[in-house]
Amino acid sequence: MRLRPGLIADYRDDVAVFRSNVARFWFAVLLVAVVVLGLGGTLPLIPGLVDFTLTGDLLLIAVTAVFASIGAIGLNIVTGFAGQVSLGHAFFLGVGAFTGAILGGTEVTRQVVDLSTGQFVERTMLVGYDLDLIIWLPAAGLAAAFMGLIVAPVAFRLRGLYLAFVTLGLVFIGEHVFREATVLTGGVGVGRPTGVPSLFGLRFDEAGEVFGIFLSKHQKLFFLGLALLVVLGFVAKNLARSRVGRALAAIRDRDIAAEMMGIPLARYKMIAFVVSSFYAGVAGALLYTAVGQLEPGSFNLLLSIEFIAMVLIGGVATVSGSIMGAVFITFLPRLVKWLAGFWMFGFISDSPTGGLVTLAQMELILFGGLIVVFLILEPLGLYGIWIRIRNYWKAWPFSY
Amino acid sequence: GDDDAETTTTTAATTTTVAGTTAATTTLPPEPEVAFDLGVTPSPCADAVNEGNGCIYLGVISDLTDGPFAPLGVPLTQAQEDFWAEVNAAGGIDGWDVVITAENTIDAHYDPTQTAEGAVTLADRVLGLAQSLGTPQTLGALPTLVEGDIVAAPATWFSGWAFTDVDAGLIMESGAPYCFEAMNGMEGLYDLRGGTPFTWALVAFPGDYGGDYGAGAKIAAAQLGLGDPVAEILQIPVSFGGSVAETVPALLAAQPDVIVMVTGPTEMAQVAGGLFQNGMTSFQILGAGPTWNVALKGNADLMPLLEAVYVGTSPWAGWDTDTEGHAAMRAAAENHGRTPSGSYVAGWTWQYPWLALLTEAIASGDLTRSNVAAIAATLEDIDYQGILPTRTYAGTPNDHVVRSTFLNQADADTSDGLNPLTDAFVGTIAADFDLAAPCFVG
Amino acid sequence: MTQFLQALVNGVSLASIYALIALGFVIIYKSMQVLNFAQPALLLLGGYWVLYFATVWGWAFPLAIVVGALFAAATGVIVERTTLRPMVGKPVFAVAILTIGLNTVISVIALDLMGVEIRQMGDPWGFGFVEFGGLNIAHRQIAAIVAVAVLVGLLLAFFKYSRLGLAMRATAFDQEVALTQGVSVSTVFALSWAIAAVLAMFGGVFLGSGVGFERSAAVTALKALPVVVVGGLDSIAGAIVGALLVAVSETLAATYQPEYAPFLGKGFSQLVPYVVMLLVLLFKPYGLFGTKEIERV
Amino acid sequence: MRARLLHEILPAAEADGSPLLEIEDVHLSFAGVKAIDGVTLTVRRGEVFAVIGPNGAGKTSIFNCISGVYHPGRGSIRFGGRDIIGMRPDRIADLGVARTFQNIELFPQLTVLDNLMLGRHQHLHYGTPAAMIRFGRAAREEARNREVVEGIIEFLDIQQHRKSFVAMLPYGIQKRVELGRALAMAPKLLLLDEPAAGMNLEETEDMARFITDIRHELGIGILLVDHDMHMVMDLADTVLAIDFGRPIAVGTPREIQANQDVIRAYLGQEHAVADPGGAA
Amino acid sequence: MLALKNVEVVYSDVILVLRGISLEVPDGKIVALLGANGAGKSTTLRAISGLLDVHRGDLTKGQITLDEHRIDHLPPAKVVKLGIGQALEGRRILAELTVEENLRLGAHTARKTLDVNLARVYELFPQLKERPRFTAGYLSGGQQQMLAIGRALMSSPRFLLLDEPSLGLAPLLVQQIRDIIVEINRQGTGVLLVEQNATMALSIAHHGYIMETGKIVMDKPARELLDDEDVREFYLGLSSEGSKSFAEVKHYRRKKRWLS
Ligand SMILES: Nc1ncnc2c1ncn2[C@@H]1O[C@H](COP(=O)(O)OP(=O)(O)OP(=O)(O)O)[C@@H](O)[C@H]1O
Ligand SMILES: Nc1ncnc2c1ncn2[C@@H]1O[C@H](COP(=O)(O)OP(=O)(O)OP(=O)(O)O)[C@@H](O)[C@H]1O
Ligand SMILES: [Mg+2]
Ligand SMILES: [Mg+2]
Repeated sequence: MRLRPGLIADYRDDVAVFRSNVARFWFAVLLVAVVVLGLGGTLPLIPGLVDFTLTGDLLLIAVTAVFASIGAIGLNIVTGFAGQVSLGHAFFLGVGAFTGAILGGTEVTRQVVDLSTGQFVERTMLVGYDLDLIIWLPAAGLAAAFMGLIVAPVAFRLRGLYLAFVTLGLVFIGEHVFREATVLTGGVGVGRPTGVPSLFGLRFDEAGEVFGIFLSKHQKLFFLGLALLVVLGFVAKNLARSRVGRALAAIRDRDIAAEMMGIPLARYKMIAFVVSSFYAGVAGALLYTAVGQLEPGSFNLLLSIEFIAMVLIGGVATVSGSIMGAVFITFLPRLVKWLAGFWMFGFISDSPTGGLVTLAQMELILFGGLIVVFLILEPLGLYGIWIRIRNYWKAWPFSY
Repeated sequence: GDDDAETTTTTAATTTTVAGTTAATTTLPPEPEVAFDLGVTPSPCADAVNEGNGCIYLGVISDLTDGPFAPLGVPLTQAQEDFWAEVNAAGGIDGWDVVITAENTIDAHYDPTQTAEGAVTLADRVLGLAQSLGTPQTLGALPTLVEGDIVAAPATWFSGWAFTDVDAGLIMESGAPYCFEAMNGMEGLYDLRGGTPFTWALVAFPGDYGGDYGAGAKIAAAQLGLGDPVAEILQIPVSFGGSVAETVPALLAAQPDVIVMVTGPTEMAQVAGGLFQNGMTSFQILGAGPTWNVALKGNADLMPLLEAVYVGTSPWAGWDTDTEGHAAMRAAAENHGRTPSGSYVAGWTWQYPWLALLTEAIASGDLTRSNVAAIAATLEDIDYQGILPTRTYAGTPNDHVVRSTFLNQADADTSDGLNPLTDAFVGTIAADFDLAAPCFVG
Repeated sequence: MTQFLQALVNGVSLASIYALIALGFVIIYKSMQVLNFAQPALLLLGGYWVLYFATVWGWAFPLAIVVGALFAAATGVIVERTTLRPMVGKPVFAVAILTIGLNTVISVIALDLMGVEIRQMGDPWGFGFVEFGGLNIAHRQIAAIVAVAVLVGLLLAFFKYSRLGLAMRATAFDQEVALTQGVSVSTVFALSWAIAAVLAMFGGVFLGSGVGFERSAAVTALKALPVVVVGGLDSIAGAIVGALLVAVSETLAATYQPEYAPFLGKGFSQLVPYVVMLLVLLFKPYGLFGTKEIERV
Repeated sequence: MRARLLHEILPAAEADGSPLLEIEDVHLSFAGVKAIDGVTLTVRRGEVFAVIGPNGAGKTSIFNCISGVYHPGRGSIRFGGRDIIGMRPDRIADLGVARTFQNIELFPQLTVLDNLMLGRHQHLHYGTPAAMIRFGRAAREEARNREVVEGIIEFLDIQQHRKSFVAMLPYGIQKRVELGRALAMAPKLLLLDEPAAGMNLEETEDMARFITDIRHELGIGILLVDHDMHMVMDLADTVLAIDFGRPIAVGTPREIQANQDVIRAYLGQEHAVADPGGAA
Repeated sequence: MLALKNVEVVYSDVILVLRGISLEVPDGKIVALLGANGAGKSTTLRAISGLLDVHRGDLTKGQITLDEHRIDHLPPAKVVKLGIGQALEGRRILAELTVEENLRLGAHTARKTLDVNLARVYELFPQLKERPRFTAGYLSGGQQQMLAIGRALMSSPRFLLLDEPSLGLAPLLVQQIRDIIVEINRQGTGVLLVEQNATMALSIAHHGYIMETGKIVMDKPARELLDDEDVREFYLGLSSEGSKSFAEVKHYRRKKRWLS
């Protein structure tokens, strides 16, 4: 039987992630494009493409963006889908990051002076268990999810900004604990190396050949992140269009009415926090692997805010919006650097430190300014822009 | 051009060979034999002084806007820009100019993660780092540096840089490590106070800066018979959300004679101010090099009080000192409209090893990073134009580590706010200390 | 005992600074239901104006304060006009994030003006202190407490006797309704920003007096956040009570915790505001004096 | 005519007139205000029971007590024989109580379909892990329940609004969607709080028709509150009039319309003019 | 006189909601505006009071005048000052404020007459007078409606725009509100009354407009409307056979004449 494309024959198709071949086609195109971007200079077969691919620091940012996307999806689950504004995302990211670093990292010892003898003795500075990624990554997610489980009952009592503040308090408590537990975290201003991303012996933090293609460590991490993102993205999407997702949306929009539809508020708020924190934990554990270094102070209010900005600028309550937002915010400093280099900003001095405004200052101004301008011009976020573009092109090239 | 060369004779002196070939290199392309890979271009730098010279790019990772050492990071970085501008103005190094561009200057806010990220960002853009500020920060970036054979001059005096197993031979430190600076400081202060024992407190940043200096102070205190500190306070940088709110009451309660402050200038000023405001005046502060900043002398309320209590150590002499290097530095600062500061001296001084390294690498005909790194590990005869004694990186730490320190007093009448109390000296404790591992106290 | 009283005195003077900043948050929240994360930047810029007039131009300190307040108010109004006005009717969370962007921009400008070093405020108090029964009370602490008392009195009178107070609250709850009642929502917004900016300026002045003014003042400004939550986001009285509660707990913790509860870790006193906030919210979900959100079906 | 009747989509009850909801001497007050003051009533299967009374009389409060949002200070509420006082609202909903609200409480950012699917929440039997994977059970359950929802959409004649976000819909349609959402819960007892408020005549007629059909085809109990006397009197089997939370009269619509207390407190003398079908 | 001429309103730059509305409210008269849900009645009121901006709406054509002076595109605060008060659809009382605070807010532009007006409102609505300090959000629906109307009266408007004031009110109260509107009008205020309760509206209005999908389809003195066959069937529920029972409503209906 030949069906008219686009005709929905089954209710299942109606709620499918891709509702048409057009959508499927474009997703495939996007995925291939991203893979090509990541492969970079290693794909000599298509010489012309090399110029468009990511290398060097761009690739580093891309890796971060992919991992950040996972975290942003997590935040969108609790804040976008369930409407529980959380400023505590940095805390969950931190829990994941340090769990990953402890389980997947290496023990560090150091010679220190024993004052009584004047001799050097060895002391453990950092604990580490050298476990495989297959263990430490899920463990990082679970550790964060467990924290989410603990926080959820508190969140249940609070609304709006007051909830936001409790979660903000979490960030400060987290920072304090991270800062104090120096054998676990290295301490503030010092930090420790991240967990070693090694999956069954395949090292993602070292360059090497995979399936016959030589990949740099950042390329490897990029593809690892991409694979995880696709999986976790679909999981989130499934969740959103399930009874759970609808229940979360109901709680967000009208919690009292939701309860009278038979939705237990406490349980669902807990689910939202747990799932969201799991994503945060996974993202946190991976976020700094490309740089290789973690610092307790990184998991601060600013990081939480960056993630809120990702969700907001990307698009609230959408998975693809989360990704767009994460990519945008992660690339923004770089974009700003590039913008700042233009002649129009000629008043920026060539010297890194002198002049009316330095490059570093200009970067910050543009960063803040772009967020302001963006929110004024496009409150619906990148996802909103995307929908508008999509509606414009609708089904091309399958339009008929 | 010639006139300029005249006014910067001191710099030209270090690059006599370059000056001699200037005329020739301006018309000829750089030696084709010189091999290079990343961070080096045979084409001239943008806005090059010497159109015919090739270009060597150096990167900087510093604290420029809102970290605890931003007051130091800015003049430090400026000094390094100026250093190379002077070298280039004098014709460059044997056909090569050296630049630190705005693009290659990264503000890492004294954050190890951002420093590491900065290293990755710069990894395929520069030959090496003219500056990497902060000890834990530089340690965080080290894996990336090792991976890319990237040599760096640190803006830190960590004792670990003397060890090849710590720094992979890539870090070109200058001056005495914190550990020795603290030993000398304690010993010097002990002598200044007439050899009578005193009680002391330690206020230190977390990490190797605080740890290293603190270790030196403790080792010295043990040997001087001063005993343990009456208060030992880990001070989190104010810009990291730390506060002196606990430090001040703790010091008020402990009433130490001497407070060893291994912090940034802000924390030191706030602690001192807090103590004054609570009526505590009979104490002395022993500060490390980074604890002082020239801007403190502009505070008309605080400075008179500080003059009475503040003694600071430094690995080299201050702004107004009369050496060839200091004179060259002052001339450069004047050329570029910079104000005097201790940090400027430091930034300037740290570039001498790079000058020596580049000169030798160019002479060897190989500017690839691996070769540059190999030379750096055992570089010898580094001439500091009198700011420091000539030094080497070859041999064991005990062979080449520098142990001399200056002791200074806060003084509003000097250019950088510090007045030397001593010449360079090596105390007996520092002289005898066996540097078998990086200093750190358990 | 002296130690305890001293901690108490220090707590009260710290509270006066927190209260100034917290009131700025409250006023903007009252009119827009927005948390103004740009408050720290306004504090930096406001403090800078005073510092500039008092030290660079060498004006008398009171004159510097008055002109500084005018500049601060103007800054607040300009910011509101240019960036907040187009956001009328947009989701409050978007507006809150926008203020974060603003904070970045204004901070950079303020810091560029200030430079990275610690700067003298030009205040007349210096390190002077009075001794009082074994306690040392700094002149600047006394000044801060007095200034807060006066400013709070003025504000309370304003909300009580001017119809703008009610208009502000109405605007916060429902802008459309406020409009239909003839309230000029834009005047309300501009006014609240001007007031908040002036309060932030005073916060900056007292933070910067004595040791000097520098970037980390912005960090202190953020500590006013738990203060407003403890008091209730929209309560002026709450901001004062919250400030006292938070600041006194903080100074007491700073004095006693390292000795009596060292296991809580170093720098714990900095965490105390948030711990107090959590404890309060556990029992009072809308802070001590916050308006309860009305829910009815 | 409709292709399917409601009882082909939703489980129907035996309209045997047996008691479904029994409220006895319920009292509720808020900070001194007596919202409910000794209300007693029984709703039977297959019956439309109306509560009328002036604004602020406590009608909505009675609904809120039944749904578990308010907790009466005294009295008992039994549903299907079980005491439901103190139960959480979601548990009460699970027992088979569904309602609409005086001020529409739809989920504005969801589509009509999703709002109705939310009504099916308790009938979708799969957990969070299954939701994340979605293969198998979750997908099957979704499809099965979707069919029920489509049936209700058809019944309410809102097919063309299926995918619209409810916030964009006209008021009258929103009221209908809200009824649909309550229906989707397959309730045993339906609480309707002013279903015709703000509706024009045409829409009120539609609403009346839906209520009649639900009652006839499903045989469930319906508790109705509305100020449209014309509709209430036409649809209700029993009417309870309350004032200041106190019952003032109970009886058939005719009896109530003739009751002087009710006329004085609620209907007003003039109402007979505007409502010629009223009291004889 | 308040007049709209050929007013067109577009929401979000694309959704055309009013397609050339012309309407007049003479001083001291009650004008009823009837129409199905979504016809654009509330939009018409928003256009007058300057509230379109809030809803991303724009008046793209036509003009609104008050005594020959253009008032379209004026900010809402100005419109109120010129003497046009409005009670929004859905009550919109400020839930967190007290009853009296809500009323005081209504007097924002008329501070001098506050006491007089307050007394007048309390006289009109004794239920409000009983609890001036009650949190408005906990009032019952009908009490909230009284508060909303009362608040609009606090600015002593020349013209009062009422959007479905009878919504959710008990029959007795509908009668009271009706009387109150008449009373307000008698005191000299022109009223533009948007209503679903056509019986009530037409019983007191001097003139009536009927609106369908953004257009005025009929416009007659109220008395004539009451006699119109379509109006009787579709708005008043009075067909030629008299009123029918809701229990026996038909599933299909006669077409409205103006739609053909
Ligand atoms: N949560 C609450 N807090 C305080 N008072 C309340 C609350 N809920 C209701 N009330 C009061 O209880 C009384 C009854 O209110 P309810 O909403 O039940 O009236 P109603 O009969 O539904 O009126 P209407 O027909 O106007 O909707 C009112 O006086 C109202 O103010
Ligand atoms: N902000 C908006 N954006 C887009 N469309 C809108 C907006 N507000 C109203 N509409 C649409 O404009 C049309 C007219 O709406 P309006 O509220 O004026 O109708 P109404 O006649 O007052 O209806 P009701 O009787 O339901 O109040 C409706 O179809 C509505 O969906
Ligand atoms: Mg009700
Ligand atoms: Mg309307």
